Amino acid sequence: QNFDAFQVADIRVEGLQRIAPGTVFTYLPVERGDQIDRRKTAEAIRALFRTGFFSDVRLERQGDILVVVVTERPAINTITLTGNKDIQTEDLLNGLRGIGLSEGETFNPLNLDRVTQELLRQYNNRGKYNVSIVPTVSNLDRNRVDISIVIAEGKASRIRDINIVGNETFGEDVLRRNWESGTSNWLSWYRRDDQYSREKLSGDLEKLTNFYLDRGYVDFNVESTQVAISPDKRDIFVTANVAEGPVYTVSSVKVSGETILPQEELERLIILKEGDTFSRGLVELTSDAIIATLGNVGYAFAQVNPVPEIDRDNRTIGLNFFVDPGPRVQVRRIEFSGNTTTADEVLRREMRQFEGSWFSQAAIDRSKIRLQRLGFFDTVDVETPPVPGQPDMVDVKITVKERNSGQFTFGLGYQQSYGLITTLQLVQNNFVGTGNRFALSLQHNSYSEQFALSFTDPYFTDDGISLGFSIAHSDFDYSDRDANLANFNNAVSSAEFFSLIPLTETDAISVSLGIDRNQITTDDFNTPPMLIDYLVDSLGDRARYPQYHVDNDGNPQTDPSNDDDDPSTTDPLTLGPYRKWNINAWRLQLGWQRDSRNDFLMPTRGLYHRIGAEIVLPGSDLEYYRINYNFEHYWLIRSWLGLRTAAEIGYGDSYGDTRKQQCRVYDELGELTTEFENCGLPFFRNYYVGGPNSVRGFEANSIGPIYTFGDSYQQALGGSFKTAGSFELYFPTLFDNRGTRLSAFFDWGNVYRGPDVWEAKTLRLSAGISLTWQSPMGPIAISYAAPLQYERHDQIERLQFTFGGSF
Amino acid sequence: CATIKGWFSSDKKKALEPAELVEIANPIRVDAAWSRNLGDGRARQGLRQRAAIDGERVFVSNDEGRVLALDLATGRTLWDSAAVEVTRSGSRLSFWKKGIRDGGLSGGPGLGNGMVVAGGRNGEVVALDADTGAERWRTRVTSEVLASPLVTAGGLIVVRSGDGRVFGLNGHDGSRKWVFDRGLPNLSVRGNGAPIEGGGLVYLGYDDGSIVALRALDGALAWEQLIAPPEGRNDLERLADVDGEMQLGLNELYAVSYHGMMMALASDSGRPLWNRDIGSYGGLTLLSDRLLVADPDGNVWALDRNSGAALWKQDALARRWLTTPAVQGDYVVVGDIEGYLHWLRLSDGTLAGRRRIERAPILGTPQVSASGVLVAVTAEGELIAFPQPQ
Amino acid sequence: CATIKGWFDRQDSEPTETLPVEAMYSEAKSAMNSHNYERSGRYFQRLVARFPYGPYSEQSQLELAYVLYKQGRQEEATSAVNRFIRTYPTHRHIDYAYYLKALINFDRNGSNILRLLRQDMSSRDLAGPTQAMNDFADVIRRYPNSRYAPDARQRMIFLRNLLARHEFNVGAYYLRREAFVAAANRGKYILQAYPQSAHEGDALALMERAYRGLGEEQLAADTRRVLELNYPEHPALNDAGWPEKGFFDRLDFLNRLNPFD
Amino acid sequence: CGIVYRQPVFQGTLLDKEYVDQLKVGMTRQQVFSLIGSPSVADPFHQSRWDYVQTARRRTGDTEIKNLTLYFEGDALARWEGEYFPEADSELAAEMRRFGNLARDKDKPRQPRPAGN
Repeated sequence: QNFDAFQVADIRVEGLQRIAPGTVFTYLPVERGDQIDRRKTAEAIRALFRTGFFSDVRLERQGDILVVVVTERPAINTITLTGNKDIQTEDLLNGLRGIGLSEGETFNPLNLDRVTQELLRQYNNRGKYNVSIVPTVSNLDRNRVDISIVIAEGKASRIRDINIVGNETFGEDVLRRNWESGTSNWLSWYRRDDQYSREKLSGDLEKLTNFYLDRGYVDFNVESTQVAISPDKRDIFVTANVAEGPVYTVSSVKVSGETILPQEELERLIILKEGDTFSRGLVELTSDAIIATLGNVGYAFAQVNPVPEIDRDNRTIGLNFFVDPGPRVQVRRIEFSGNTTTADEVLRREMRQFEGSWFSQAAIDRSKIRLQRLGFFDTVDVETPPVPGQPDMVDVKITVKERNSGQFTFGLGYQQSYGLITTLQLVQNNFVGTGNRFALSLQHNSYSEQFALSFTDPYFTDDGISLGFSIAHSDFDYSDRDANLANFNNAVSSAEFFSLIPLTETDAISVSLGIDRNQITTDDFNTPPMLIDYLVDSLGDRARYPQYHVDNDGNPQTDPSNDDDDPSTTDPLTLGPYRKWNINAWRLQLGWQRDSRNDFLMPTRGLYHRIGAEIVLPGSDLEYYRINYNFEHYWLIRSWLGLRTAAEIGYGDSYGDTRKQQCRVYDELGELTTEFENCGLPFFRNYYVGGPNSVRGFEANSIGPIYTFGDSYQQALGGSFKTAGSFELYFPTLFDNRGTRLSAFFDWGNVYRGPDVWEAKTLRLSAGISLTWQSPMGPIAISYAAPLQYERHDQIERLQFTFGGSF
Repeated sequence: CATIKGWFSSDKKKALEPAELVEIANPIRVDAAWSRNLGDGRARQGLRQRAAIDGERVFVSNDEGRVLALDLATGRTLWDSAAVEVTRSGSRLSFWKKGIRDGGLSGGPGLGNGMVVAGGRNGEVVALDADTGAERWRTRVTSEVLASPLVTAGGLIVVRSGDGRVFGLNGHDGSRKWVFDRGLPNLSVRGNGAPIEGGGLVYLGYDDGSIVALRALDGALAWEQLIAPPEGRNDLERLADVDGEMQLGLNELYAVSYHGMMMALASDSGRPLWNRDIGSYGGLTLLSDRLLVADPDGNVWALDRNSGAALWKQDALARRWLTTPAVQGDYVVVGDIEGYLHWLRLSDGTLAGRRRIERAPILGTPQVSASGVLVAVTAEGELIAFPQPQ
Repeated sequence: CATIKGWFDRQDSEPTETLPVEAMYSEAKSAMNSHNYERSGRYFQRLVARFPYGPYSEQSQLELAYVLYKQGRQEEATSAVNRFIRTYPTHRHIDYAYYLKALINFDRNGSNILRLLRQDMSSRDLAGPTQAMNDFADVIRRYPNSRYAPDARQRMIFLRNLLARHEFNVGAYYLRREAFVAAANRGKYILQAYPQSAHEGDALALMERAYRGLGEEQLAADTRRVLELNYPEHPALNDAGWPEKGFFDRLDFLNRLNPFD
Repeated sequence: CGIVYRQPVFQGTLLDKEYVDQLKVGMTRQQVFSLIGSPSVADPFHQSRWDYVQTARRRTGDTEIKNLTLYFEGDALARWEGEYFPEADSELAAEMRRFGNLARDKDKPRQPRPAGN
């Protein structure tokens, strides 16, 4: 090894098995013809060791040939892990691969020690202190090794007791309310909150400090904490010694430094006033408000430093918010990433911040909300990194994680009230990434066939005016018992153009013009008489259709009484019970809506109002209008508890000739009263309430006035005045993926013949719980509800679910 | 096929179970004189609750923060006075969280100079009159008081608080005379050693495996000796607490650390005399000629006092997490994790008798009165007294 | 209880564990040629693990990377090719390894339905193409006269045009929204970042329209002169509406939908 | 028609009169930069000219354009001409507040300020 310097004529490598000589030469810092001395040899050896391929390297001299003698490290054949229950094998293998230990890699014994430390660290983080990890290396032929790691996880040590010493003013339960570490309780098997980890505890102590600082205890301090373990290493005991100190009040509040905006404008943002008890949370909120206000007009790097002047004697604290605006910044480029399907323009058109314009934090925040409301993305992350070399420029980098924003359900769906649905349904809100909504649906269930095709371009104009059209044909045979509806058949085909015109960021008006043609077939024996009378009164009588079927003499079936078995004579036809009415209508819809909800699928905050009028234009067969008002309000009561209140009110009536028409009047139970009245809303456009998407706990469309025919078979008639709504408590953070939501709800609602007969005690009430899940195949909702206030004859249905989305 | 065997408690699990109890040839008759219930005990706080006996009176604390004086013979309550208040609270909304109990008394009370001194979990130190239970004075230290306070002959009250500090309080009014402070490792075994006094010095065992001797007068550090150096790769392996009872001989001090080291030191200078590689989380009991100790594996040892040589070793109670041994007559008594009290013959350590108090572990050391009555307390708060077995 | 263990993973009796190296290699190769990439991947993987050195294992590591790339498993393919480059820096096919690494990024999000419906990939995530650009540049820098260098140059030209088209599309959008400074800067960015790209004329036209929008007649005129000099036949010169598309052109994405015309 | 919502479009930087008045002939480009920031348009074919263009398109009416052009000889400022929007920070702040700000994301650290200013 130790030879003095010499000129290297040639280099030879010995001991190579797997590694090619060329590899050694590339990493060896010595070339032929170099002068080599002690320093160079040491450097060469170090270089070869750094490659990690060799367990031993020696340089020798034979004449003036430099001989490099190496022994290769073995390659790893297989790695087997046994005994790990808490952490999956893949996660462990990924961890090992991270530190260079995977099949096929060269095996370096040093790594093995790092492996045991790494696995130990992973287990200690989970509170498993007495885990034992034994790695064994077994040599194989051809310089290979097998590694097997035996893990004995042992029991996790659980926190048995937490004691806070020195808390005079607040009880321990108040202080430890939203701590992550807790003592074992019956939920610990799931929430693992009784597993001790140092990070969790330090996070909790910070919460404790914030709790006191937010209530004026400026001098609060956690003096020391002790963690002790029981002799059998099973239980952990945590003690935190705190000194509360006195409560401070705010003595003076002012803003100083370069405020850009007039002083009093910023001072209006200060939440704390003189005399209030000090609260660091409010100070932070004030700083954030000032920073945001300056950030909205170009000062992206504004900093606000609340300088406290503490007067310990009379326990007051003066606050001077020192503003340092930094440079006025402009945005150079806006770049999107993660949009493998969605086109760049679909994202860029939602941006309220433009390139080449001064930076505005409000515009960027608004853009983030608008991107979230598209419903195409699971997450939208916004970064504003400074541009290197340009101190007054930033880029805006937005990373999105796309979700399948549509449904492609082909095959069977099942909705309780509609029975088995065979469906071909393609709904794509982000059709081929162009941001346009395309929906095609062919649906067949026990009492209806539906075909619908609709297409909408939300940005027909650059300013966001959307334009769309839809054509649909459906054939409802209400005679089927499941539908609980009045027994008649209605074939509707319609075509419609619609558009949404934005007025402000949140308000918009909607306009749509369409034509629909209803073909109603009634059955004189089964259809409730009031429906037939309505049609006759408002549209005039219709003849009954002859009934065709062949009798034994080959002629069309005649009345059995006058069938004379003689094929040459034509016998008079019997008339079936069916009569048909065709009603054409030009429909105009006008609506105003305000939508400030912060997410498309699972909003947690925001308001939604929509008031719309649907008018069938004069000149149509029946002239009527319907006015609907929808209301939804989301807000977060706690970080883990959200409330959704919703209400819907609808009223419809006829006008013009149809209204002048006089129709017979029936009372609640379907008895004919003798008087006449103007014919209100046509029955086939009545409102219905009840079912999985309206008042849960009742069968679909079954609430409201009914007509009972014969013994039990009852038909819901719907009504022209609808009031319904719901209060829903939901838990946004219970499940980690955003698409799932568990909620407890209280639904109410009913439909009436008119507002004059509305009574609170006839409202149907129900309460229950529901689980919604955004599956890749579309939304699935399961709910269980118990009716609280209902009539004897109501049809109760406690368990309800919808699959494949309602169209 | 380890999985299938794993379903029926594989042998690895059996290794941790307490050893089965073997029949005793002709067991001595042991029956209780009386027993009392003290509320739901200290199991949740992992504290070694024990009684304090002075002559014919037994002093204990219950889970409502009250100190009781009982008559040794009959168990009748002589007086019962409130020492610290306990707030039991659990907000109705979070029904899944058990009510959180804040405050309450911790280890056994200290006795001396006609006073009973109790330590609380919120750092309270309360002195009551031993005869009437009337409160003399009350003060507060910086952290929970786990070990029983020491009442020295000279009237000084020495209190060890949980954050590693030792307070010297004036016996008359509880005012603070001196404070000694020393750091702690970031993980230690639950509980602290009670301070003991001798020759003007106060001796304390610390959680980093060392013994500290302070001058009773001013709390100055007289000497300090490391019994078991904490070594190992992580906090768990470095546990070396000296939490158990230490014993003071003529001029030697005996102590044992959790980390498997027992040592005799010269009480004036701290010079080590002899040491043995036997550890314990409990403490030692000193007799005229021998020392008794129970190690974490459940073996009971009797060692020669001067050399540390083993006289006898009883391993029938393996893995039963035994308490510090107590001596009643010529028997050695230990409590275990399943609530049994075991009587072993002092001479050769053979099993003599056993009685089960209740299905809850016995953590605190059983106390024996001058008149030979043994008083033990279980972790669920059951107090029971056994007169001398014949 | 060995039998029970046997049921779950027939590890030992599997041919991949017992065949000699030559048979393993030929088996893997034939599977690859018949496009059964999953099976060939499995054989290559076990061959590399069982016979870590010798000529077969070097070749197999490279083929393994190719097979993973063909299966669309981008991350594993990239890590396999990186491991090959690190272990055999002087292998005679090392240029192919660098070329394969670039190919993997080139097709990163190519195989989905968008390609079938011929949507404009320049307006989707550009992380793959940008990385592929650097990798191909690496191939040309390291092995200028390698067999794969010409194809690498072609693909770089395609990528440069793709990235330039992205810039132009964004510039045109901002022009339509009358955000003239943004449009001008996007044009300038094309000239600086992608010289001689196919969209250089468009960039100049974009800047000219933007300056005109800003009322900067002098800048607009100078830019127009440069455009006329270099790209006399550029549509913007005579069609005032450029780059605006007519109403029906805006629906052109519809006719691009039918993959058959 | 006027009621349809037109998104406000702003371009260019906001200039403060106080700093623009401090422009002096002969200033280097770096001095001009540290006074009024970088120009919104620096045309590659006119190296000697910096244009501080500003446009603003509100809900109604068409786009207002103002441009302050600075001419350099080599690295020294020769002359400047044109006008710029007067300071209107308060109105802009009020307008922007209507967009509404999101609460600061607690665990994301606040933007570090780049060196150089």
